[in-house]
Amino acid sequence: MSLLKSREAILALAIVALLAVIASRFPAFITPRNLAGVLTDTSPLILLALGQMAVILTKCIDLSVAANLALCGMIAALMDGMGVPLPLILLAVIALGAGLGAVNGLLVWRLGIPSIVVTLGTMTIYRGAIFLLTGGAWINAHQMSDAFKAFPRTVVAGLPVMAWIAIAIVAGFALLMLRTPLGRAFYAVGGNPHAAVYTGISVGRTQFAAFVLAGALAGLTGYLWVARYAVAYVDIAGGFELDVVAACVIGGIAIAGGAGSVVGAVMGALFLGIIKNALPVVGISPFWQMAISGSAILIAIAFNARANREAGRIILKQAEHRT
Amino acid sequence: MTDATVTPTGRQIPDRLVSPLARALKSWEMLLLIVAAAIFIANSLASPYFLDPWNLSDATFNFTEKAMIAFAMAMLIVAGEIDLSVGSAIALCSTVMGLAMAAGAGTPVLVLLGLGTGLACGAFNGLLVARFGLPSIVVTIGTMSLFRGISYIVLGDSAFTGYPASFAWFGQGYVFWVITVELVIFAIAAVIFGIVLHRTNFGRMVYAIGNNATAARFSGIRVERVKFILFLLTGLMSGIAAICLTSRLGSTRPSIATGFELEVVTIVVLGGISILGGSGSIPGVVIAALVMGLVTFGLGLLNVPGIVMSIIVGGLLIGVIALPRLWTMIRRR
Amino acid sequence: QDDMRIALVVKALGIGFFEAANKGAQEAAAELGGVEVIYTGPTDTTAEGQIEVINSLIAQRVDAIAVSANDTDALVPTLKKAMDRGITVISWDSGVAPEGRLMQLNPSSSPLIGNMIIKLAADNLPEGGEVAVLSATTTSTNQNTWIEEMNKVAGNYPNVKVVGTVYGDDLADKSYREAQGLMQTYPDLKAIIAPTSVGIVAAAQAVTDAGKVGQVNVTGLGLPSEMAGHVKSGASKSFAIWNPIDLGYSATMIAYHLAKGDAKAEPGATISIGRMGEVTLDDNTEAAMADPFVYDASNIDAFSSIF
Amino acid sequence: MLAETERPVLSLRGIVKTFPGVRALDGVQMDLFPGQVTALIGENGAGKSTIVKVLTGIYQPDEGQITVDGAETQFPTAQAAGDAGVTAIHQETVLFDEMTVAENIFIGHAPRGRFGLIDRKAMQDRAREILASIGADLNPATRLRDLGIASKHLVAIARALSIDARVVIMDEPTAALSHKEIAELYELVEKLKHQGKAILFISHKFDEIFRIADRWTVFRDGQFVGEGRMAGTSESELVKLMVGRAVDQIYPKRPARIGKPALTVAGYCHPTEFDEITFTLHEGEILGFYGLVGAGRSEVMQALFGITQPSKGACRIGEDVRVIRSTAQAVEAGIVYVPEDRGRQGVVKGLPIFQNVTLPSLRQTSRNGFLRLAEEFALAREYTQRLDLRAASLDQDVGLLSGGNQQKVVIAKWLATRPRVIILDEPTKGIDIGSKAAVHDFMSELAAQGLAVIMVSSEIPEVLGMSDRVIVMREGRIAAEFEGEAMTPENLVRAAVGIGAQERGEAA
Ligand SMILES: Nc1ncnc2c1ncn2[C@@H]1O[C@H](COP(=O)(O)OP(=O)(O)OP(=O)(O)O)[C@@H](O)[C@H]1O
Ligand SMILES: Nc1ncnc2c1ncn2[C@@H]1O[C@H](COP(=O)(O)OP(=O)(O)OP(=O)(O)O)[C@@H](O)[C@H]1O
Ligand SMILES: [Mg+2]
Ligand SMILES: [Mg+2]
Repeated sequence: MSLLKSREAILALAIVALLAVIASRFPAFITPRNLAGVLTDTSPLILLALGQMAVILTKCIDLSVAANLALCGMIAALMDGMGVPLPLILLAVIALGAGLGAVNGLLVWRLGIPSIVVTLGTMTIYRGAIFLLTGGAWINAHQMSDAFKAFPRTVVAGLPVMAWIAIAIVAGFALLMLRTPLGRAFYAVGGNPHAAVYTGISVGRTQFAAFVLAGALAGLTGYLWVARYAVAYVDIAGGFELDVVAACVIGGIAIAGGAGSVVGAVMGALFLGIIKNALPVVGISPFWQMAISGSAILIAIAFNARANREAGRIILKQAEHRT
Repeated sequence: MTDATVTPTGRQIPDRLVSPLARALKSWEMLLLIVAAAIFIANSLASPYFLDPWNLSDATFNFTEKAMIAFAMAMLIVAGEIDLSVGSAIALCSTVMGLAMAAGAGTPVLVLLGLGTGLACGAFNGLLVARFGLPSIVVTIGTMSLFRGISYIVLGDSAFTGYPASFAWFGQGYVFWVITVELVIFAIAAVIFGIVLHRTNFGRMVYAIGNNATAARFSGIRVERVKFILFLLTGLMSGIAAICLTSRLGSTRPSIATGFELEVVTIVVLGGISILGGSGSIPGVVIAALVMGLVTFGLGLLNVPGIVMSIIVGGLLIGVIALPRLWTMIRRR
Repeated sequence: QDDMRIALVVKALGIGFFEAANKGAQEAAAELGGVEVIYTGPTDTTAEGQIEVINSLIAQRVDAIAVSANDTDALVPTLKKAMDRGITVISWDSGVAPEGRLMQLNPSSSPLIGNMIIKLAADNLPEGGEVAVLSATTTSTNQNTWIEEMNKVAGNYPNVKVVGTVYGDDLADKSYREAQGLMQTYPDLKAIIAPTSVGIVAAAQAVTDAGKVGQVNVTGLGLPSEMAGHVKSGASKSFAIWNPIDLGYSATMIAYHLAKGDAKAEPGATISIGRMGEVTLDDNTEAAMADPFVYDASNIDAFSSIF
Repeated sequence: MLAETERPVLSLRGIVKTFPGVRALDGVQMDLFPGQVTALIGENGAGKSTIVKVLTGIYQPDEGQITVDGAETQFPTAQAAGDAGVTAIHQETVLFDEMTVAENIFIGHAPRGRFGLIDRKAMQDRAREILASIGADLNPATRLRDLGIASKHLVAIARALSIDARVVIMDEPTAALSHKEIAELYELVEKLKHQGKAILFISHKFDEIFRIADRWTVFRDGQFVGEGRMAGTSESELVKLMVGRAVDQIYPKRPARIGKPALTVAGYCHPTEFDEITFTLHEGEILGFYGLVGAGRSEVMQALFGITQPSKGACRIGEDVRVIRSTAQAVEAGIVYVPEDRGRQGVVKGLPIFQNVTLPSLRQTSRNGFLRLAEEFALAREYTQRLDLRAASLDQDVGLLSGGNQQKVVIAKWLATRPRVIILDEPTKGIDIGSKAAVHDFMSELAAQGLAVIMVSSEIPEVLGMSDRVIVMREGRIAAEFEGEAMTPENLVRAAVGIGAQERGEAA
């Protein structure tokens, strides 16, 4: 418990320190208005990181989330073009995303193919499907209805709907992870798959559920992304899957499964989001961006590993008192 | 020890129940070979341009550089680790070579620097993974950004061009008739890695570590050292690939070799190396590289867009792995 | 099957600009007769992807390749090989180094474009102010040239102060974020110049979302169909572009004549480009097709349905 | 007769279960009666754990019937078995390190509160009750990874009891427990009996079987051999049924010719694990290490083997002072270690038997770093045969062997390196009586040939039967050392639990 706390405390400190450094060069960055903007910008990353967290907890990885997002986003834009009302589009993308996740999940569950292989394959297939669907054509702002574009940016109580959606889902996820059998099953399956079978939890079915969840979130994010940036094409969110995994890792989700928290995943996403947002603002040459975020990832991993290091067993009485 | 009989001598246990040949015939490599042959035949039927030695020779560029790295990656994955930074390591190697070239270095220096930078990248990953015990998949996601990021810092929006003419040999030269230099490097690498993984003590240790690293350590194997060497090897192969690719493109930009890592991993997995570590073979990887080359070239001749090819490669990856499992599932019903 | 096969190789499939160019190429093919246009390209804007495509075109022994390059230099060895095997190679839009092609067709002349983009910004800033540039990738040849040319003539617009250049990599979301960054970094920013069709749309969207329509004007190079909404909303007062249909048409025409052998690519030569008239090659064997054309609220509707 | 009037709660008939290449169960039968303890006995690999897994829905039998209260049923999942009232303490601890004790007890059947959400408070309270009922002094909110192996086992027992069961299965439940906890377990079994539960008790320890069981069932090589009431059988009869022959001597200790010091350890310290470990081991000697489970014996041995480094201290191997920083250096110096956790630390599952055996000896079997398969097979054949390994072929995956046979592979692996000092950590834990005798005999033989042997064991008869000298550890320190006449069960236990510390007891 104390380890968990300290891991998240370190990350929270890092975020505060990061903000302080940025603020020292560019005070306007930490105005509430701008921070709200950063939160909104980071919402897709937060949503996907939560889904990815469920998957990683079960000892899997989903490299297809960004492609899933792009495909669902494109479908959303196409549906909008056909005049489908927005609520229906939302339902459709969530269902489609869940369906694409289910394909991953089924291949992992029923055929026992390692998730990294499955999602490496479906990643290209889902993205390719967008190309087949559209011949590669873009859908631009002027081809989208105003209602479609306006929904995520409508401001409610000072924050855009997009940020509210992220906040609501974070809360829902926390409840799911801590207080429902499914949430606990994610931890159990990743923590000790062997033991999970003995307690009547089906490893495959739980992994399947994680993929469906991640897929549904990717579908929802697909719509949000396309509506927010007002463009849909084959390559949107290209390479985003690595950012998502990085966010989870920075947030202390153990890549070997079974350990990690919702708070961690969200903070990991925020950490990356702040870096990405701040660099152009602080005026650091764009050519430095990549190296800086790479170093940030490495430092975060090193910190997590330190916080996580297995202390030797405590046998000596005198050692016990010291801890 | 003396050979005094201790316990009542046990029953005789046979060495093998299945002969190595019979095992090979039922292996993954055999399946891949059949797939490769089928694609070859399909290609020659589909396009009149396919069976042309020069065209086939050109086609090898689609996979040689990736496959070189795939051999080292295969060993790394057998040992239960992975390196996603290879594409970025290429960019960094190429950038360092470009810097040296701009400073007037000749081809031998460029080659040495390319190899050296590759080794340094590998050593950095190896240090973080083997020495500090960090998980390789996330370490190399980090170094993936870091290595390419350094190239961007150095190059910005400019490019290095004007490599010496003699440097062009690696990526554009021919050794004999249509046999390219790259193809020869690929073949030599295949043989060396095949021998190292399958015929040496080192290779055996790699398998042991991949199956159970703890037990391997408890058996007196220097697990960290082996892993470190594997990362070094992967870095070295990235360096060689960087030399070939830079020479072939005749220029260096920081975006060079973007996305290589996933294609390399795809070749390795298609080649039957278990992503969970502990099993797979180099011949499998060789055939998988050929399959990938044949598929992309064949579809290219039909002007199929690259993304459609990648759908097919993705489908092939899942299909080739899924089919045998589906088959046993159905048979068990 | 004695058709002449001309391959139109683009930076990446699916970009509206190149789809329009393909329309022009098909038009030229129909006009010439006996010409088959192979429209192809990688799916992401990488040099390696284009090399694979070109290798398969060489293998198919096409008659001519007209390429809009993702990288000035990286394509050269492959294109040289193509020329060695008797294929006519020209570049258009985004060029390759002279040794990799017979000639380069610029949509317009780079100095004209460089001048045009800053002029568009200046025209809407009577009392001057800060402007910033949102470019595509750091490696795109044409963007870099235009920005260079723009900086050369910046002295002619003393009121306008170019405060910085950022790169959106021709990715909608990155461009959007970079545009946001610009507005935060330079609170007094008056205009964003985006000489890329992806960047200009993203920047206009970012300005709209930031509630700065009327304060920050977005201009540069874009497609009328994609910009129509933003011109109407006022986020962009005007922007320029050449007609990509004409560009594809002209590139195909030139490739045809060179491959046929009834024109030669050497300095000073003139080549007929059908309904577009003719072009004259300069000392670098480059040619400019036409002046860029300015779109604003008065004419946007007429063009937004075309490309 | 009584048996006619009793009806079994659960009975099995004609159960067959095959794995690739192994027929683990071959038409076995078994009956469990309410309020009675049935002991299931058999050699390693007889199929005992497999039948447990069939009964708990983890494996599906290929053939055969399971009847509960006379009605035929099936257990497609572990959940289904639990619902039918069957619960088990499995041989391996199957728990979740990252979860709390309470969560481990209730995962899969947690009490629910509003909206179907897990009611954490109710869960903690009930966990506390159950733990108290088995005399385990554990906080339900601690994370499992912070517990020792014995406590973990208690959690596993609590978990089994949290399900309201009619059939309780215990697969070698005492293997990891100390005396005190074993005594508590016996009490628990009595209590369960009185509640009318049917208990299946699997053990290799005959003393405990005779103490608590009412009936017995014997399997041999996956087949049913016989069953009956405990009253009226003898140990030797059961052993004969089990092994198929009589085993006369379990502790064939030969007189030792103690030679020169082989290993001298001086003042080994570690920040948390052990303190001031000093002893000398001689050629030809078997040195027993006794202590309660968790006393830190394994940690000391692993430090000697280079897995961990001592913070202070030195060791001398033969005449030379050596610093051992890695297992590779230990092996080079001639110290080898047969670990306690053989599945994780002993064998490399996924590699064939012969490759497991030659793994530390590759230098001998290869030439210039290149493998020579013929040499490897020869070496593996020699040592596996000596240890009477049971396997289909030498290129069979070692993971397919039963626990006892895997242990033999690990021992063979080390003997093939021709070591000077061999450390055996619980060498016969979970090993059947026949193989146990073989391992003991072999150990004796090795010592007679001049090898220095350290044997860590928690079984007093084994320690006393095999050792020339015994060191007792308690809480990371050496509590006492006994030799000759002083080696009595009472002395060992007193030193281990810390009553009347004598000799070198108060080192701290
Ligand atoms: N999953 C499996 N795959 C293949 N073979 C197995 C598997 N599980 C058990 N076996 C084999 O089935 C047989 C019975 O094993 P089981 O674990 O039931 O023995 P056991 O009686 O519990 O032995 P021990 O006393 O060593 O615990 C052994 O030969 C074992 O190798
Ligand atoms: N809490 C724990 N977490 C992880 N592994 C443990 C834990 N407790 C014990 N182990 C491991 O399980 C095995 C058995 O531990 P055990 O309780 O027997 O302690 P030990 O130090 O081996 O004591 P001894 O050998 O004196 O019985 C050892 O390999 C030990 O490292
Ligand atoms: Mg067992
Ligand atoms: Mg122990």
